[in-house]
Amino acid sequence: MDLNKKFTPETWPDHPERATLEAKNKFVGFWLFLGGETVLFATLFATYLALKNKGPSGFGFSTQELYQLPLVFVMTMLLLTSSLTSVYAMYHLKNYNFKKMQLWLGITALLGLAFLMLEVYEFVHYVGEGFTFDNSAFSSAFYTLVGTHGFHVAIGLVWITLLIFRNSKRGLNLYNGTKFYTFSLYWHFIDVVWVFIFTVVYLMGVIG
Amino acid sequence: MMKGLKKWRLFSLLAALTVFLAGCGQEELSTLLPAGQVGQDQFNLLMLSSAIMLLVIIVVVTIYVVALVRFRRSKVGEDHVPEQVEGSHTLELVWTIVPILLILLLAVPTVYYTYKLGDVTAMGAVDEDGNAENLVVDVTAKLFWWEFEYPELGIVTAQELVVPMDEKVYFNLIAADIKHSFWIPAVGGKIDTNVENVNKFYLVFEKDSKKLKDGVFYGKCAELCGPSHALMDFKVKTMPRAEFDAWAKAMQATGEPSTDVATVSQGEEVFQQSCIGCHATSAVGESGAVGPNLASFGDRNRVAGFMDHTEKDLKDWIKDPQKYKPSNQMPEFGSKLSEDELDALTEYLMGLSVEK
Amino acid sequence: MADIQVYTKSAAELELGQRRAKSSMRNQVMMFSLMIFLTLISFTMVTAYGAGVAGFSKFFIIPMLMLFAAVQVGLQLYYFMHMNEKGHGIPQMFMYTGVLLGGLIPLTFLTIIWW
Amino acid sequence: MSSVAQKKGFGATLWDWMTTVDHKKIGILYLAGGGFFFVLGGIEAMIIRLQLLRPNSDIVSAGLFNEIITMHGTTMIFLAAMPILFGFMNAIMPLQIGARDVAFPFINSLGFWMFFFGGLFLNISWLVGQIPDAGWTSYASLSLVSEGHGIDFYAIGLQIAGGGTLMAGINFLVTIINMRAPGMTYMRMPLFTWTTFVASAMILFAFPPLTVGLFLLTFDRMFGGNFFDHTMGGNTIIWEHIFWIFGHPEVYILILPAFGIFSEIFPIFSRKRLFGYPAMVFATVLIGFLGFMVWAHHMFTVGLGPTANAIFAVATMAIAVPTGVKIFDWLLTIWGGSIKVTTPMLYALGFIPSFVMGGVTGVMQGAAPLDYQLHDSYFIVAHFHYVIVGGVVLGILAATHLWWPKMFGTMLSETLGKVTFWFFFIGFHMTFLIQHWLGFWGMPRRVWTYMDGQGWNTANFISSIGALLMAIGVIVLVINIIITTVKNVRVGNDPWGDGRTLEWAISSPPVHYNFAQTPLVRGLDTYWIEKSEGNESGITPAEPIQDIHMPNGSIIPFFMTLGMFIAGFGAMYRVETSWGLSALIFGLVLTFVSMAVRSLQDDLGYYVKKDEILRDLKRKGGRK
Repeated sequence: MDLNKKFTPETWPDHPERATLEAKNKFVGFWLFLGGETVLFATLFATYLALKNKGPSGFGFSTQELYQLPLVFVMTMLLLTSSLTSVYAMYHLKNYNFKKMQLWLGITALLGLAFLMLEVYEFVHYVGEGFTFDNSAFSSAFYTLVGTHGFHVAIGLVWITLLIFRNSKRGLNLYNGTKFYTFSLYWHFIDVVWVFIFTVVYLMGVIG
Repeated sequence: MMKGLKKWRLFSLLAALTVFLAGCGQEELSTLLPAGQVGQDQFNLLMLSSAIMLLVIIVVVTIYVVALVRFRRSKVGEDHVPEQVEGSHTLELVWTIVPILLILLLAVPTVYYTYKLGDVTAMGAVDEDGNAENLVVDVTAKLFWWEFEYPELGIVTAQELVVPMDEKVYFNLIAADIKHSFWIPAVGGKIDTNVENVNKFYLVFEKDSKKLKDGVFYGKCAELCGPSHALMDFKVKTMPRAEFDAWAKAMQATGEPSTDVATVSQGEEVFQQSCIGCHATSAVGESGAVGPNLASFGDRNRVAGFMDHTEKDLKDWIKDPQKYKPSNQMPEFGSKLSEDELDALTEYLMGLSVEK
Repeated sequence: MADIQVYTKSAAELELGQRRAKSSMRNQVMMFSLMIFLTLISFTMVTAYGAGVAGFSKFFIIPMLMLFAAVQVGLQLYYFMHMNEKGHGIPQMFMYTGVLLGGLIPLTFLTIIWW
Repeated sequence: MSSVAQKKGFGATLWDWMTTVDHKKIGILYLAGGGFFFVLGGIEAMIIRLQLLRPNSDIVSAGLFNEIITMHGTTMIFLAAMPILFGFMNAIMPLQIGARDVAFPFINSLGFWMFFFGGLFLNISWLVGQIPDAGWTSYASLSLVSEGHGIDFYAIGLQIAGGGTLMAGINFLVTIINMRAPGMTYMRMPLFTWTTFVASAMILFAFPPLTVGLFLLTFDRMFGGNFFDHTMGGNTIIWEHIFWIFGHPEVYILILPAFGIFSEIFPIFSRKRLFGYPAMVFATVLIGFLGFMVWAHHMFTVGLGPTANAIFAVATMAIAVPTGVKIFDWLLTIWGGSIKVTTPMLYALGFIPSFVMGGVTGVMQGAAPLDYQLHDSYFIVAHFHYVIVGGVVLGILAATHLWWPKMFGTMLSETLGKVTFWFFFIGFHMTFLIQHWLGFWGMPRRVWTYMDGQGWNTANFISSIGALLMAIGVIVLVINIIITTVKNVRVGNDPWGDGRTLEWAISSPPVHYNFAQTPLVRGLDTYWIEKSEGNESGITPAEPIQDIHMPNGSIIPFFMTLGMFIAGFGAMYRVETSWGLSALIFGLVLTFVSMAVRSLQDDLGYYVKKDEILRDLKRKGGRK
């Protein structure tokens, strides 16, 4: 069987992400990976919570003074929206509408990029205030937790860009269908992590 | 004949006892010969758990041996195909429930002792006059030596912990540099000395250390802390309360300046020039010195915690501490002090005593 | 591995499939609005707390924030990531185990790491 | 490959092994790599026991001793025990479930190379002369002040190897979930497959915390982080928690597959179905789950407070229950059977008393107040060697003898095998039994030497002699392997005569596509069922003979890992050398380019044609 075989909306399976054994493997494997990622982020959250506001004697930064909610709000909206756009992309994947899927994925990537730029801006801003990675346990934990999330976003951007360009001429098939689908799982998972970051780190940080 | 048999009996009994006692290790550092209530509690738990576990082992080994003897292929025949038994719910239930009961039997005293031994609420208790009811010792673990401060008494000592008998002695423990663990095997279990927080626990000493081989209990560092982790020993002297009070008084007296200036020996002079920067000879004060307090050095059982307490070993130590205790913080004096000066210094140090 | 059975849907089946996809898509958009709404409330509560509005105490807001976060995560997982659909038993099992362990770690870090 | 008979040049053979994605070959690679590190760790162990043979000994210096114990522990756990078990999982598990390969052949290969390069990275520290010296646990206060790059080698090396382990874990899980032959329900899976499944699930959840912990350690040591530096607000207890959140499940990741191996051996050599199969499965899952709930029992003396200690003490004891169920199920399996004492069976029989001993001392340490005495004493050393050597290593040696014919097509000598066993078994008990008492007598672990006059001399002497016997046993095994390989007497499908699971139904070693036709599984112990019903071929096929899709080999995993390896050195030396930064960049670029190449190319695999399969079948003389 040729995995690059062309389909029509009529022959396109209902669950392209699970239509072949390879696809099923990828699908299940990726979910398992996300299960592991949950524990990875939980450990980072735990470390952050244990080290929140801890620094050397005379340490002058606290979560209440540091964090800026408006910026975080904009970032949250960007990432949440990108989650919806990726849902649209998957909707078109299901309907075998390659062009529209690519379009929505492109929008997703752009939103992700905007989010990442804001995060970089945020970090640069904090560093400018003297809140550097090496000045306290708190800063180390903050940058590591939020930075790991940011790193995941960056990886996602590279991933989706490669996928979009690689497949632009090939169209949808059962070989790359799962790839798009697992990307969308990954992207939603990043959003899940962000929900906890804005809640536990930023909102609860501001409350103190 | 009868007499001979009796003698033989006595002899075998003694032999058995010796073997048993040897199996218990040495009195000054064996957990099997507990010298205090904490160690005794832990020993009782050891006996209880060992008994339960021995029972399990016996059951398993019995089934195992019988099966091995009865069901060998050489016995049951080369072509015998046994019945393919699937299992048995009853049996499964039995060997689930019985272990649960055994575990409960162990879990109850475990939880009880965990809370009992972790109870340090009486630590800060004071009587009507505002005096502390219990002795509290602040232990600071440093790179390969131990500092003991008695905040109520205002004295500091090192390497040899001196405690009164038959009362709860409370400890505040912390590490100054790297994590260590404070362990006096014969008296009770250990507790870590962390770098970032003070741990608290208590021990009870019920055996007079004078009756021991070296006159001291052995203390150990139980947490890997660098090259000389193995050599980070300390010693414990236990004594009746009255003797302890006398000792404390004598220690407090070391703080009084020497009245007779003329008697300053050559050794003391050397000490003032080379050693005073890190070591104190007065026990009065607070913890936090760079090197161990030497006020009671002459009374000690070991040099540097593990070397024989002789002038020769002391001199060897001063000359090249790194050779004997790698990575410790003391500089070498072999090239800085002459042989004469060393003699005088060791004589002086050996004379620092509060007990003699 | 073996060949994929290519099944050609009839026009009616195709239409049914598309209708289903569409309705599920509508559903997801609704879930999205709910998520945005929860986020807005969360941020508003915290802003209100910061402004000292009466009635917004820490002990009210923090549980609410956690609850909203949990709901949002549930929506993401079940609707956006399709964990509500068939064939997701294994993902569910492993995600729940991950969440359980993932919850345990912060809990212990908050209780038995002391200063 | 299909036409094994062709002679290949050295270069071609090497290339073949470097690019292979065949699970059986990767299994052999794991076995070879793990075996190499096992010998390395064994040599380190011998030096440790030599140093402790007599009091006041200074055969090795204090610093070097700490380096040796650190490397011994790290090597044995991460680079010997786990990879060797992975070797068996790889080689055997897909056969047991009737699969033609694992779910992700490419990732399988990547996992192996990451383990291998990670191990290499760690051990290159010996050549550089900067060796990890803070124990395999690397507790933070000590590991932060350790000079040189020793701990960096530890952190980066384990990071790479750990990544490989995580991939292997996910791969095994998906293989078992998706690729079971028709009829192979979960409750018909052989126990070794089940334990592989549970151990892999534990890897999935235990290794991410390790990844985080190692990153934090790396940040603290190399990039100015402050997670564990208490003067900057950090906390060393975080490291201890993270390490043991990983470290305790890790112990079960090691022991469960060993349980699985023994659960295969007892039925085979008792000619009897495993007693209480569902209970065994349930106990395995329960042990796996509880394994995550008890990590703080490694930290009873840290000062967590009585409540935490009590909770974790009781949870720890609870693990004894499912473990006990397993022990009794094994006993009842041999009870009423027809016991043939072959070498694998000898190991299995030796395992029961040894492991029970290690298990009960574990419960004793679970009693927190008692553990205040036992913790970090030689009792602990005795305990964990009883479970790891008495459980895992005996399991590995048993599996080596059991599955050697399946993997290599030739039997290890039974006589030499038994010689190995007796040397190893007696040596093992001699080494470690007495160490329980050393612990009681107040000897702390990880001591470089001990003073005379503490009553420890004789016991340490006995212990060291025991270690020598173990070493002799291993040497005999190596000789056995060499002789067997040279003689190369070929064996049939089921060399033990009483095989019960699917792997014994196909040729030894299996053809590269494993099963000419995917088997239909009709119950637990399929092959036994087929045999007892008189089916000569041992398999009821579930499909006609047809083209088989197989994955392509690839060199990319090798280069991907090589990139990480180089980047690791670059990261370590980026400040003090001129080449460091460029090595870091080069390594990362190599890795990312390899990844990009992989994701951009179409790797659709190839087909083994029907005629080729028929030809193979004919050459083997039918399906037998």
